[in-house]
Parts: sequence; C-alpha cells; structure tokens
Amino acid sequence: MSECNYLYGNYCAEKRVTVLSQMLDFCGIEKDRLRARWVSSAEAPEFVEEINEFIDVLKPLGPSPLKKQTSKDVA
Amino acid sequence: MNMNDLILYEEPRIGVFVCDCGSNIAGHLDCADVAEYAKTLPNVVYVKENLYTCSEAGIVEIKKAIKGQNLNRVVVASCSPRTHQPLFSSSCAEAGLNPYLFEMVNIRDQCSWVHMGKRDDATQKAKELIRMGVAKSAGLEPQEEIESSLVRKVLVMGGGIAGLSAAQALADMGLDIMLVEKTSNFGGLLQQVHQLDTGGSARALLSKIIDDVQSRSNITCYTKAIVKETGGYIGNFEIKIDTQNGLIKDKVGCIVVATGAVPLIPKGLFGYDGETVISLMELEQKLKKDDLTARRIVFIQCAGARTKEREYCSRICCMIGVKNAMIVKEKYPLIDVRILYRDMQMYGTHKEQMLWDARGKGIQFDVYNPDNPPEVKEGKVSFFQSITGKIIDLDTDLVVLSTPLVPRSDAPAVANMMRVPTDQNGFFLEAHAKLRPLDFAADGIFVCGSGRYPATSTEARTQGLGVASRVAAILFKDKLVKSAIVAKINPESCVGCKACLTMCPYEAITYNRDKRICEINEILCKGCGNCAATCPSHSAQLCGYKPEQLLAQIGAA
Amino acid sequence: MIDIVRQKISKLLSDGSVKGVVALAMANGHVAPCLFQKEDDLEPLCLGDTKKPGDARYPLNKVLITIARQYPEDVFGVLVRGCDERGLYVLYRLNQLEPDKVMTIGIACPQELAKACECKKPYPDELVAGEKTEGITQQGVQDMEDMDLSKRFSFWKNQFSKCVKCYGCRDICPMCFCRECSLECEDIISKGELPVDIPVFHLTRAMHMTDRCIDCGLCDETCPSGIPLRLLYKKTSKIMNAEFGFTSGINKNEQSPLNLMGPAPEK
Amino acid sequence: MTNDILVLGGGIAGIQSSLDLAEMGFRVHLVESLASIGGKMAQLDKTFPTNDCAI
Repeated sequence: MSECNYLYGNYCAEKRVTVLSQMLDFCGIEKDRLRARWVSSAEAPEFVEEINEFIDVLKPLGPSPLKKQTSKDVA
Repeated sequence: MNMNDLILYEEPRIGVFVCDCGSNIAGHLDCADVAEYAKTLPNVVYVKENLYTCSEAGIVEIKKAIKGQNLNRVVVASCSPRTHQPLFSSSCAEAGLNPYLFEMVNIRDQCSWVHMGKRDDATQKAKELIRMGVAKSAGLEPQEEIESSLVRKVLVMGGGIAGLSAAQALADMGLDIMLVEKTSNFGGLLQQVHQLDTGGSARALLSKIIDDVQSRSNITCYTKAIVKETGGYIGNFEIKIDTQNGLIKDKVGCIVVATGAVPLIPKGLFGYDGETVISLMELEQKLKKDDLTARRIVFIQCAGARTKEREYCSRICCMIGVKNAMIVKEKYPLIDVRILYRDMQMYGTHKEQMLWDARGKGIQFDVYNPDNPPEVKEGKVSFFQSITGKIIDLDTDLVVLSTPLVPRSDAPAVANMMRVPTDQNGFFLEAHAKLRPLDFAADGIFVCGSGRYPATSTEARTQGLGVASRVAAILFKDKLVKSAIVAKINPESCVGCKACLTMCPYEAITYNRDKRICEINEILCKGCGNCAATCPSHSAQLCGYKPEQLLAQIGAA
Repeated sequence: MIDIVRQKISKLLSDGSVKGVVALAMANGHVAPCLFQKEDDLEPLCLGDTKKPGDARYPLNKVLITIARQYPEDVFGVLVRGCDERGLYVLYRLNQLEPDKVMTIGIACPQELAKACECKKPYPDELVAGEKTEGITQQGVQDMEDMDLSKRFSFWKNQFSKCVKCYGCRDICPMCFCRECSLECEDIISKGELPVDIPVFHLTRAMHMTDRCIDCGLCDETCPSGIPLRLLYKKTSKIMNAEFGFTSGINKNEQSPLNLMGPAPEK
Repeated sequence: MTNDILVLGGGIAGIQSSLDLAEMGFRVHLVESLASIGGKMAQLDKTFPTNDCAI
C-alpha cells in the first residue's frame, strides 16, 4: 500500500471503499459485489488470481436485481 | 476560436488501429475479427490492422490516416500505454492532431496474455475493451501543454559518494550546486570503510573527490546542515536549508536525493556486544586502527537480513564480508577465518574471482540454515552443517556479523517533505524500475546511492554520475513542457470547501480567499485525481479522465 | 426563554458586535427565517414553537451561508440548537463559514423536542438559554442491521421507489452547499425518469453525507414520500464512528478522516 | 570544439545516453553495427520485474 506512486491515493480510496461497502450491505446489496485490491503492475499472477477469485464470488451472486434494461449493446 | 476548440464541436471521426504485435497478440486472439468489429462501432470511420503498429511502417500508417481520413480521434489497441503511449500520441501530434485526442487500449496484457489459450474469450474481450476505448475517445478533449521557466541550480541532499559524484559531474557541466550534508564531514558511509575491494584505501579515494568538490567555485558546500522545506515544482523548487550560519532560502531547478542508508546495529542478534561479537563496520574500524588481537574469527552473513522483519537482501554484505576476510588473512595469515553464509551474492566485475581467491587463501566457507541458525555462546559458535548433518562447534574469539544496510530513520520524513514514495522496506522508490531507475515519479527529483537500495561505492558513484545526466537533460532546455494531464477546478461551481486541498499529496491546490475558491497550480499537479475523487460538486476534474469520459467508457462495457 | 434570547440579540445588535442575527420570526401565523438587524424590530422573534416546542425548524445555517457569501467581512449572529451548532462545526471545517464571523445564540431543546427529534445532544456547547436535557439513544440502525439481507433489500427498494425526485432532502439539508450537485449530473442520474436510479440516487447522497451529516432530521421531516433518509445517513455516521472514531459536528476543530491523506487511524 | 557526439553501440545503454544527450541539446550520432538498434534488450520478450515488453 505504501508504494503508490501517487503517495496516498490508495489509502484515501480504501477509506471510501470501507464506507461504501457497508452502505451497500445496509441497503441489502451483497457487499461482495464491491472489491478493492491493490496489485502492482509487477504482480501479474496476483492480479489474475484476484480477478478469478472475484469471478468465483460474483458468479453465484448472479446479475444485480437492480440492473436496468438498457439498449447499450450497440453492435 | 482556435483549431482545438473547433474539434470539440466536430462530429468525432475515430480511427482504430489494431496491432498484431507479431504473434504476441495475433497468436492468441483473432485480430482481423476484432478489426472488423471495430468498424461497426459508433463514430469509427477508419480501421486498420497492423503487424507492428509501433514500427516505422505502423506510425506512417497512423499519420497517413489522420491526414487522409481527416481523423480527429485515434485509438490504438495494442500493448501497455506505459511504454507506448508517448510514441503514439507524439506521432498524432506530428500529423497535426492534438496528442490528447489519442486513446490506447491494452489488448496484449489484458487479452492475449491473461487469456492465453482461450482464443474466443480473448477475442471477445478485446472487442469489448475497444468498444470502451472508442466510447471514451469520443469524449476526449484537446489539451494545451503547460510551459514554465527553469532555475539552473541543483540541490544535492547528502554528501556521501553518490551525492559527491553527482555534484562533481553537475559542476563539470557548469551548473550551480548546493551540496547539503547533515553531519560535519563529507564522505558518508565510505568514511568508515578501511580498504576498497579493489585494494585502494577508501580514505584516499574520498579525499580526492572531496578536495575536488570543495575546490569548485560553482559548488556551495553546507555541512551540519539540513534541508528543512521543499516547495515549488520542477524547474522552480523553493528550498529552505538550516545551516550553521542560519536559515538559507533559495530556488533550485532540480533536487537530487542521495541521503544514503545506515548499517543495521545488530542489537540482540547472535549475542552482539560490540567487543567479541561485532558488526562488519566495527571490524573495518579495527582494521583501520590495526587493532586485531583475535586468533579465530567467524563471520556470520545475513545477520538480521532476509528475515521476517527485513525480507530483502542487502546484497553488498557478501562482498564486504569476503573482502574483509581476505584483508584479515593477508595481514594476519595465522588467524583462522570462517564464513557462515546462506547464499553468496558476488556479482559484478572480479567479484566471483574474489570468492575463489578467498577460498584459495584458506578461508573456510560453510552454509547455515536460517531455520536452524548458528548460536554464539561464550567463545563458541555452533551451527548445523547440512552436508554432514552434524552440529559443528567452532572455538572463536571474535564473531563478525554481516548486517544489512537499512533505511535511515529520517527517510520517512525526507520522503514526506519531498512527497516521494518509499518501498516496502523503507527505501526510496524510483518512478519505474526499468524505464526511470534514477527518477522519482515527482518531476525534477532524483535518487541515487544507498537511499534507493544498498549499493557498493562503485554503484553509488555510477548512479551519482547518471543522475547528473538526468538533471542536465532537464536543465539545459530553454523552458519546461509538461503533460497536460492535470486537474482543473471549475471556478464557477467551486464552493471553496477545501476538501481537495487537504487531499492533494503535492500541495498543488491553494485557496484563493478573494474569490473563495480553490485553485490548482498546473505545474505542481501530477494528475493523481485525488481532488477529483474528493470534490462533492465535481468542480475538480482530471483532464482526460472526466466523469463523463469514464462513464462513457463504463457505459460501453 | 425567548426573553433571554431577545435580550441577547438586542445586546449583540446594540453594541455593534454583529451586523445582523439570523433567527426565526412569526408573521401572519407562520414561522420563517428572518435576519434581524435592528434591536427595536425584535417583536416577531420566535423559537419556532407553534403548537409544541420547536415544531417549525429551519436550517438557519443554510440561510447564514447565503448571507455570509455576500458579506464575507461582516459578523452575523445565529440562533442555534444542538443540531445547528453541530452543523456550524462541519461548515467551519468545510470553509463555508468562518468561526470568527459567526456569533451563536445557543438554546437548549426541551426533553419533549429532543425525544421527537431523537436527538443525541439536544443542546449546544455554548448555551445562552434553556436547560440541558438528556440525549436520546437511537435504535433504528441496529433494528435494520438485524434484518436479513433480502429483507433489507426489499425494504430499501420499496422506499427508494417512492422517491419523486423533488430534491427536498438536499434543499433542506444544512450541510448541502454545492453550487453544482452530483444529483443533477446527467452522467450519474438520468433526467426525467421515475423511479429514480436505485440505489444510485440515494446512495450518492448518502456517500456525500458520510462525514457531514449532523443528524438533524430535517430530511426526514421534509420528504413528501416519507422515505426514512435519516436512517441511511445515520448508518454512514455509525460507520465513520466505528471505522475511524469520527463523529461529525462534535468538535469545533474537527478533521474528517476522509479528507486526510494517508491510512485510516488505528482503531 | 563541435557540439556533436558519437555514441558507439545502439543497445539500451547507448540509446539512453543518446536520448539524454539529445535532451541536453547535443547533436548525437548513434552508430550501430547491426541493421537495427536495441541490442540484447530487443531480443527479450518481457523484462523482470515489471513485465514490460522489452521493445
């Protein structure tokens, strides 16, 4: 965490994520849907592991019941 | 209205360039299919697949398309923006397109690498990433680069071999240097060293350099002086130095951090007492004073290094240990010298040979296991010899602990003052291990010597000289040009709540009391985006990363 | 109590220590915020009591901000209850008001009002009139936390669906002072659509309230759809307290952990 | 004295020297015996520890 080239940005983000995740939970939205991890560009395997882990968490949760029907699929 | 403003009102005409990167990308996903798909995206008027977009031919291709197809946005889907963004955006500029109207999509790292062997998935993801990139690019705005003046003066913090070398080289180039040393003497850690690995005396080498530095009219030396404050920005740093003759305020263009490191005092390790169990540096003192009465000496390498508390390898202790063992053996051939080690780190010219020479001189080397470390007790060192599987007891009257260099206790304060980061071990952290090894991420501030990582005197000197060249590359310009990726605060909507001000790590934001708003100094701003994330009214925004641009990108996901 | 307040205001105005005092006035049977500038015009002064104590509350701080923006060099007085004073502390921190340009006339709320407001500290630190009464311990957040996730989800979905996007919660909030509001940013909140973006609209506001909400309850009172907004903001305050040991508005020189660089303080 | 500098060898060291010198305002002549510059580094794919493409 202390190795951010922008010094403190990640700490500041971490604090906000702490609040948001608990607020989501309070509103009945699984807080596992939000995840913040700090992986440096030198840690490719860690990154892949994180993402895979996150996918494993997200899949059972399924799409958000709040997802809006949009016509964003332009192609 | 200038050209740039006009672009804002034009319909986006986006050109997409998909790079095969030889087989690096094309080997793992279907680039032709991706390119076909890109043609269907909104506002995309031109798509081209290249074997190597970054090659001469690829660049010509981009330039030709900007002119021929009248493109006003360019998206390149290839590799990492960290290495290639500058090339592509400057190529756009050469073709007359504002370089900030360029967007890069990383389909190598994020598609071909991570989804190797899943061709369809990788192809699909590349399409999606390009869709996001194209969506963002449509909202890009041209930016003007920022220019500022330069002070041709350099502050060098630390008068060890690294700082001295930097000062020397910079003085050679005719720049003015302020060399600030905390203690009363120049020379740093090298002052404690007896003989160099090359055989010469450390004192002689140092004296030569120090005399030269002190004789230069364009180097102002300050000893027993501390840099109290650094403000301002590249080209125009404002500094305050606490000297023996009071506080000095001055302006410098660049700052070199050469504050070094200190040897770990091995308190509580292997029975360290400073008399019969001493550190390597204490041995150097004994050798200097020719005050060695021991008959049997055991060196223990990695004392306090590569442990749970200090995971890193200090990497110079092996050489120093072997060097000193040889000096002992040469001077006092009857002394029995043993070195207990975990691994030997003997890199660089002649160092491997030095290890063999040491063995030839009768110095004994034994491996110890960190899980079962040697024990020092009343004139005895016992260790588990893994080859024989036996516990070996060595009678000894002097134990030398090879301890690592550790960051100075005031390193965090220096890092804080300069607003530069440190790594997990507390050493200063450079901007990029490969591309910018002597630069800090903060522009105009550089690092050399053991403050970055334990270095031999040769390495410290090399880095000092290298830093001089990095500094000169900046200060010999007429004026500074800086990236326009900075934050801006909308004076109309800012309510002056100062939330951004406290969040700016670079002190780039000031409060304008008359207008009751916060303002950004664009030269100081590094574009980290803390202010934009904090501002409740979206008044602070990061150019090139505005909410609407990012949301367009997310929306296209 | 009102006589002591009137005396105090009269004194501040007569000795010239303030340019005016923001308080409440009763006119034509209605209570409204009023800037009193002359000591002999204090007749309509009231404390917001109509049928029962304090049943007409207004965000006087918010009125004060508007005035202070126009006359930054002048000192103004303001009538404050416990909640108003907490609001002032936050507004000092966020540089919307300057402490040396504000003189408070603090009044304590009677127990009945404290109970009605579920107020944790129904009196200001600097008290001019009234007796300090006990703060009220709060239950709502815990009750909500005790529900299971899906219950909570349907509860809030139901509540948020009632929103008519009148912006009343924002407009009444003494802690809302931005010139441009995120809730009107079309990239986040779609325009002209109901129901509002769930939960984006209300969570965005809640996140902005995280280190600001002083728990005055005006949002709840204002909401025409009866959405328990205060409960949402109470939760943010609870998180801030549990995670960072921070409560907004209890310390005149407070610093928000969200606006301090570096890691969160050790718990 | 002319302001021209000859750099012999177009590997990473030669390239970086040339770049820094050019930034300082010198005229640099970079000479490489092979058909392209880049040296050993250009033959690498990814580099430790950042995994950046060497090219």
